[in-house]
Amino acid sequence: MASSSIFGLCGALLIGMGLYGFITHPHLLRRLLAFNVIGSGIFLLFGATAARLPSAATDPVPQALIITGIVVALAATALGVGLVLAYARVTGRTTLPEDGAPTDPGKPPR
Amino acid sequence: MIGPSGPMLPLVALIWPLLLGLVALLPPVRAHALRLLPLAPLPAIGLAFLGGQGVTVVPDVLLGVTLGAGRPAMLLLTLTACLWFAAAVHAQKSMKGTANPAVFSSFWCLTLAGNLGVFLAQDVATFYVAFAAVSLSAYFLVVHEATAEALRAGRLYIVLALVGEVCLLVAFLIGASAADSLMIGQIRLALADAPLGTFAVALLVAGFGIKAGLMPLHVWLPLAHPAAPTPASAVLSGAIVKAGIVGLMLFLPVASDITTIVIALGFATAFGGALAGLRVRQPKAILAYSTISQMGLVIALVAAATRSPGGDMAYAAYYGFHHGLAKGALFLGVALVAGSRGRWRSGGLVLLAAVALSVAGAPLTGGGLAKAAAKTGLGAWETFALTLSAATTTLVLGWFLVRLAASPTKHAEDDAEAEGARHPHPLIAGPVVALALAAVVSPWWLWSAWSGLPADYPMRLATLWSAAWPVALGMAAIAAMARANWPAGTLEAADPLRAARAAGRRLAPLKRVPGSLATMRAAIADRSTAAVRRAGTVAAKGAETLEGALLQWRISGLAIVVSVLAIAILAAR
Amino acid sequence: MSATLPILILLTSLVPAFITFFLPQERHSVRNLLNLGGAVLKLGLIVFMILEVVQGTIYETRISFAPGLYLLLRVDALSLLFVSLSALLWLLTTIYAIAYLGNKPEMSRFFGFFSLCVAATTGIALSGTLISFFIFFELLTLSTWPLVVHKQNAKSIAAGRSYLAYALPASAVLLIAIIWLESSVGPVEFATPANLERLDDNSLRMIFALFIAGLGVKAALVPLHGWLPAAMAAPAPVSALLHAVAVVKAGAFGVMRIVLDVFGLERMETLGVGLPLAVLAAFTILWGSARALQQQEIKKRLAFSTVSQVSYIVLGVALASPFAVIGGLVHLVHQGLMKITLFFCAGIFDERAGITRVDALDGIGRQMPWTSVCFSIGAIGMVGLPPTAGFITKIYLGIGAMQADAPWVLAVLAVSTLLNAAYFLPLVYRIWFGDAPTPVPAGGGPTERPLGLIAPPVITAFASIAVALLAASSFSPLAWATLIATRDYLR
Amino acid sequence: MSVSLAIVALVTAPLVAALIAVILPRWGPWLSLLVVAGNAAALVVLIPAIVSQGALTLPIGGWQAPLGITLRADGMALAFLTMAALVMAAVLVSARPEFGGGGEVTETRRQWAFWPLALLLWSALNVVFLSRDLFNLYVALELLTVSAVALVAIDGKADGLGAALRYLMFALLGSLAYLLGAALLYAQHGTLDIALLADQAIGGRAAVDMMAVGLMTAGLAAKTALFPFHAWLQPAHSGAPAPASAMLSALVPKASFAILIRIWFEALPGLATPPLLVTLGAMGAIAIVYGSVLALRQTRLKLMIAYSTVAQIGYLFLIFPLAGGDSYMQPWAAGAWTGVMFHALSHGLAKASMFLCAGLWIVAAGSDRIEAMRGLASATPMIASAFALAAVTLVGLPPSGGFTAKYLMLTSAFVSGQYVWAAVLLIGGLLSAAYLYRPLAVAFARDGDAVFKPVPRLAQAMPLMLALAAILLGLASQGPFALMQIGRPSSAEAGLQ
Repeated sequence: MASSSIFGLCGALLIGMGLYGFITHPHLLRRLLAFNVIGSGIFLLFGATAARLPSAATDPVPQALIITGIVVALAATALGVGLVLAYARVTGRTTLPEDGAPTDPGKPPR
Repeated sequence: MIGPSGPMLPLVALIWPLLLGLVALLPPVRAHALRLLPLAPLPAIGLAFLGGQGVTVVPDVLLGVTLGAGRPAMLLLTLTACLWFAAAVHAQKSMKGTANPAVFSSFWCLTLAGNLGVFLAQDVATFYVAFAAVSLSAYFLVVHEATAEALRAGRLYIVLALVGEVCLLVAFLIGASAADSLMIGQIRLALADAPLGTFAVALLVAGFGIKAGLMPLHVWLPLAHPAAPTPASAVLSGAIVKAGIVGLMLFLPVASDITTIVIALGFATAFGGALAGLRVRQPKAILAYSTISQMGLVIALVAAATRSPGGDMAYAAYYGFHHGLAKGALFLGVALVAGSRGRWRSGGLVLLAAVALSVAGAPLTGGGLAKAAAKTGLGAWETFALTLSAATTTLVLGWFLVRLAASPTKHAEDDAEAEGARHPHPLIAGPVVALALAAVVSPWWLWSAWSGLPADYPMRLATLWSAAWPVALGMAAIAAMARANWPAGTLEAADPLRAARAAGRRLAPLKRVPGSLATMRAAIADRSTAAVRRAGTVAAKGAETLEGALLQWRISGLAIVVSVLAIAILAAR
Repeated sequence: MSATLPILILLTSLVPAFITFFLPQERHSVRNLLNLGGAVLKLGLIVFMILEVVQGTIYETRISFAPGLYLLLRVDALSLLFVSLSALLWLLTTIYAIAYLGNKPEMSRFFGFFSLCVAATTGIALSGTLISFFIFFELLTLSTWPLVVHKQNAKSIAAGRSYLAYALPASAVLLIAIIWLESSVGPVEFATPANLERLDDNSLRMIFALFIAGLGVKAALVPLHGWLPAAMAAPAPVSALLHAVAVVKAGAFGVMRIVLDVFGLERMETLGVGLPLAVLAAFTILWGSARALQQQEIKKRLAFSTVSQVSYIVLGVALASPFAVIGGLVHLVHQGLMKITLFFCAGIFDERAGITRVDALDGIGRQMPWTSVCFSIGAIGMVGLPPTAGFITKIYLGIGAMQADAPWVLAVLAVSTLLNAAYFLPLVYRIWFGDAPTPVPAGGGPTERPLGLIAPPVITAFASIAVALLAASSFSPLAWATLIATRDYLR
Repeated sequence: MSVSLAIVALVTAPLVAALIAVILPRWGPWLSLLVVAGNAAALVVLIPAIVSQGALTLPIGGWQAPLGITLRADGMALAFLTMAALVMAAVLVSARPEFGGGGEVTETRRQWAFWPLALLLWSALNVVFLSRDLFNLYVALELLTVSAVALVAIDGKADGLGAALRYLMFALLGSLAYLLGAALLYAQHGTLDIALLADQAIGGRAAVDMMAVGLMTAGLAAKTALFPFHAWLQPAHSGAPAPASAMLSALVPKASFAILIRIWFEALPGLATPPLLVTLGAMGAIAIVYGSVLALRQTRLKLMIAYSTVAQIGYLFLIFPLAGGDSYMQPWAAGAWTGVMFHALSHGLAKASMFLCAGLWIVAAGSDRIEAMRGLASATPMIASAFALAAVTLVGLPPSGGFTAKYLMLTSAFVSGQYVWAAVLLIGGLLSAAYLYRPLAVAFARDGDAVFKPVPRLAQAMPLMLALAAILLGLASQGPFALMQIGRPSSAEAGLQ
């Protein structure tokens, strides 16, 4: 098995795990974390594509793209965390109301 | 624009009254508008006596107006113009001080124009317009006094007049399309074998029959004629009914399928009308019934003349001419008798009796001449019927004279004046006398030109006998009835609608039908809107439920993931 | 010149419309001047155009939207008939509206949409393609709504809703019809016959039915007429506009265009759709009359009368025989003149004497003679009695019916005449012979002034008699209709 | 050269201005005006250039694809850029009273944040419309999402924050799906440039490609708020302040939709299959009916307008089954494609106008319940006209851009025999008339006696300008029509099959 395949499979695994968490967890922070897990999986997969050329040389483009992507994901995560914090501050909740699970047990609602 | 062509006098005869009608409405004229009335028929009288040969065409007006009168129509036109003039003179006195003289005068002129128009029209559009003018604006003459019974009579009149208009319109349309022309002559020819031709003829008979009082369409006539002011009654009964007659003369096609029926109806009307007249007591109503009866005869004469291609309308016109003058004299005479006392009153009654005899067709009178001439165009039993009708006419007119003699002297406005007012005003008496004389005498003058019979024919014994015995029979009947203290005449005024009213009462539940239909319609509409609304609500509720579900990230997120696969799979197919 | 004149005619109402929107309420003299000026100018241009068209000039303007989707303004005889009618009546209605509404609020909005409405009508008349027709048709729908709801009370808002509820689905149906047709035969211009062979007969029948359904709402064909009586909540000048000049007429005009120019009389015959349309029109005539008989409000009665009368136009073209087509065409003008007279008068009765119901008319004739005379003339015309315009129509339709071998139409005409008489003549009777309930205070009776209020109905009433009296002259609507029919459609 | 400069300016000017506005908050309003002017100037330069020379390609920094990033200004891009510029101009001007500070109150966070966010959003939008590189598009889309989400949350209230978070979830998942799709495409083809991809993918129907399009389409559909992924839209659009709502509703969905068009019609047209096209169309159709029905049920103005957006987005997806359905009988090629573009443009203008109207009315009436608008038409005639004209466009009545769109789409539907879509178009139009009628009728009623806050005329003029632009799009559709044909992909004419 080529290393690129291992990278690819790991990436896919990460994406799957992250996706499961992203969709099933009502807790917003967990969702953000799951988002990052998916993101890591995609970047891993992307990285693996660098090896797709038949020659030994690796493709430099994916690296550049991954770095950019990480920055973008970071920005999105930052916004998300900020929103989650503000939301928790205002409502005392860490989940969206329609997603069922009540408030975070650690913090009484205000 | 193409200017009119042909002789101008017929055109002037029509436009002049219309102009006067408009002038009557001008504010300075309004109060004295009645004074204009005698002027209105003058050009028509001129036309009648100067004679208008040739055809006048005014291509721009209506659908192209064509004017001209055949010989019978011209005779009736003469009668009409003279009668309107006499009535107008009469109105100067008898209608003095009436309310709304301007409106009355205006419609008087309009009716006159229409009345003249029906005799002159050669194309169907003009005829229809003229007929509508005479028919509908006469309504205002009927209701002029605005009393309750006048208005009631007017309502019945207008309803039947409209029904008549519609019948005529449909018949004209059938005829015009069959003839592919608007000319009356061609329509008449085309009607003989047009599709729906017989139906059209039936409609024509109905439409004109309503106007002329053909039974059973006569119901309006004994109500409307007496309700109008006396001069208007005179023209209604003497001239306006002739519009129906002239219509039949112009349109009734030769050898139609229903000619015999029309003749039979005519004679039935002649006898029925006269006998029905015995039931009422009001003199003007009795006269109206007499008009119905006489018009029945004329219609029979007209229909008889269409049996064969060579038939001549001259007898009908001749008869109608006499009747118009005589009936005008009788109606105007009612006011004369009612307005005078003593010997003036007796004189009036005698004069009217003479006219009545003439109408009945007593020997050597104008009416006798007319009847004698008419008989030449008829078959055997028709001749007998015509002869016999003189008896019923004598009877009904005798009854009229009796009732008139018994009527109280009406002199309300002059009571304050001196006793010298017992003699009637010349403007009242003049027209009556003139018309009476004309009725009795003028048929002699026209005899050889219109009857086509030798000049001594009226003096022949057979003629005299056939004219005399029915009149004698009628007089005998009068005598008998007078002895029996007049068993007739239980009704003060005519009441031809009793049956209709009873039927109306019986059919009253039908009145609720439109209402219940409307309710039903509304209920259906409500129910269907409600159903639609319910369906909408259900759909919206469903959508809202779905919306609540989709709001849950678990469902929506899964949907996105699933759709990724779905799109990939679909793209792979 | 020949390319700009149609545009100019359109602009004579569009420009006043847009300026009026931005005029402050109190600038009424400017507003009146603007609107009257526009109307007079338009009439002048149309007269000029008629003279030129008689000499053979062809007016055609194209404004392209997308390739193949263009606005074509083209003047032909039929459009001239409609446009001159609407221009004349617009002028009168404007005069009337200025006098009627006086200084009420929201006048700028009112007159703005009023002018827009007329611009749309002009556009409809001048449209040379189906799509141009549709665009103006919709513009008309939209610009009429603010007029219908002008009073802004619950009743008029409901009327406006019902108007749109009928008009918008109808426009959807119309659009389907247009697009279905054009997607197969290409853009349809009225001047050139469409190549209908590309569609099979059943599709064509469907398309025809869709066209009639789409236009039938505006033409108030039963059962699509429900909006019209409701729209009576609008002020009288609007009703006059709706019933006589713009909306209803646009529908009828549309039916004419479809029958005469898109399908053609022969095609309609081979498809066998003329008879169903004629039956529908006939049914509408009778139904409208029967419903009018039940109404106790004057304007409602008039509205149902419109339902009935407009279908004469449809009936005429549906019968497709020469006289019937002429009758239908000429009734476009005749109905306009007579109906607008009635609405003008009903408006005066309402505004000056507060009369809205039939039984309140008793004896008004003496107090308001001019209005009453005009109303009576209009009513007699509607019945179709001579010497008013109505009877010319009836003669032509009747002969046309016989030509088309449809004698049942005569029965329809007869019954309709009687029904018309039954619901109109009692009004006339009440006006002149009814007992006025209360004695009128001396000098304090209702007034028929200012002149702007009474002159328009007098003019239209006079005109509705004049067009009948001079029907055979070469300048009458009848002559024009005959010219249109014989030259363009009855080959 | 000036043309390249103009293209670059379209992208960078708002970006730079956003950065400055972060540092110098007071300058925000003025900078935005400057950007509006700059943008307008750039478009004035670009449009004639494109019309005379055809579509322009600009490799950034001279680096050619596949290594470099290509910007390409074609007709569609310019049409969208122009629409965005108009909407942004109106939004930025209308936002001044609310977010301009003006010195009378102390500056709040929301006033500080609004201008950079709006400018960022604009910059990202312009990039999306111009870029031809899938990864570059991803970055721009993310930037767009981040600024849009932040705008939703700008008030810092519970509802807004919740809506923003919900939006964020959809957007993140959508972005990730898109990114994964892009990665897969790169693995298969070794390039992310659309033109190169199109060259490579001709004839190929690799499984990876299908997975990639699946991912990208689903992700973008979620961001466009296509039914059934629209749940985030209504709280987000109705919860944001009116100017933000206008941008969110009018512009943001168009960005992801534009990328969808680029992918399907330019990069990988060969992958479309009839069932897929019908499915996408059906989702659009359901969105139309579903959104309209829900809009009918709303009693609050902004909610209703937001649902209207759900419905109107559905029309955009009818492009998939309809494109290419034009016949020889019609003189235009790509009628349906152009029709949908017209719809996107006119919806953008009209919806922005409507949200601005709603914002002003809510301020005037003090409530966003439709019933509270009773009598507002007399008090604010310009807003009422703007709302009415916008409604005319959305319903698709002539003479508006919406009508041109509908006409083109309907004709295609009929010509290609796809009557179902025609029915959907018409039903959608009628339903939109039904829900848009209610606020208008209420505003026109006079029987209320409420007292309204006065609205400045300039603020009233902005939505009117937008609505008039939407009408003008129909009245003068010849120009935009011709413009959009420049650089049009051939698949727009032939259809996706």
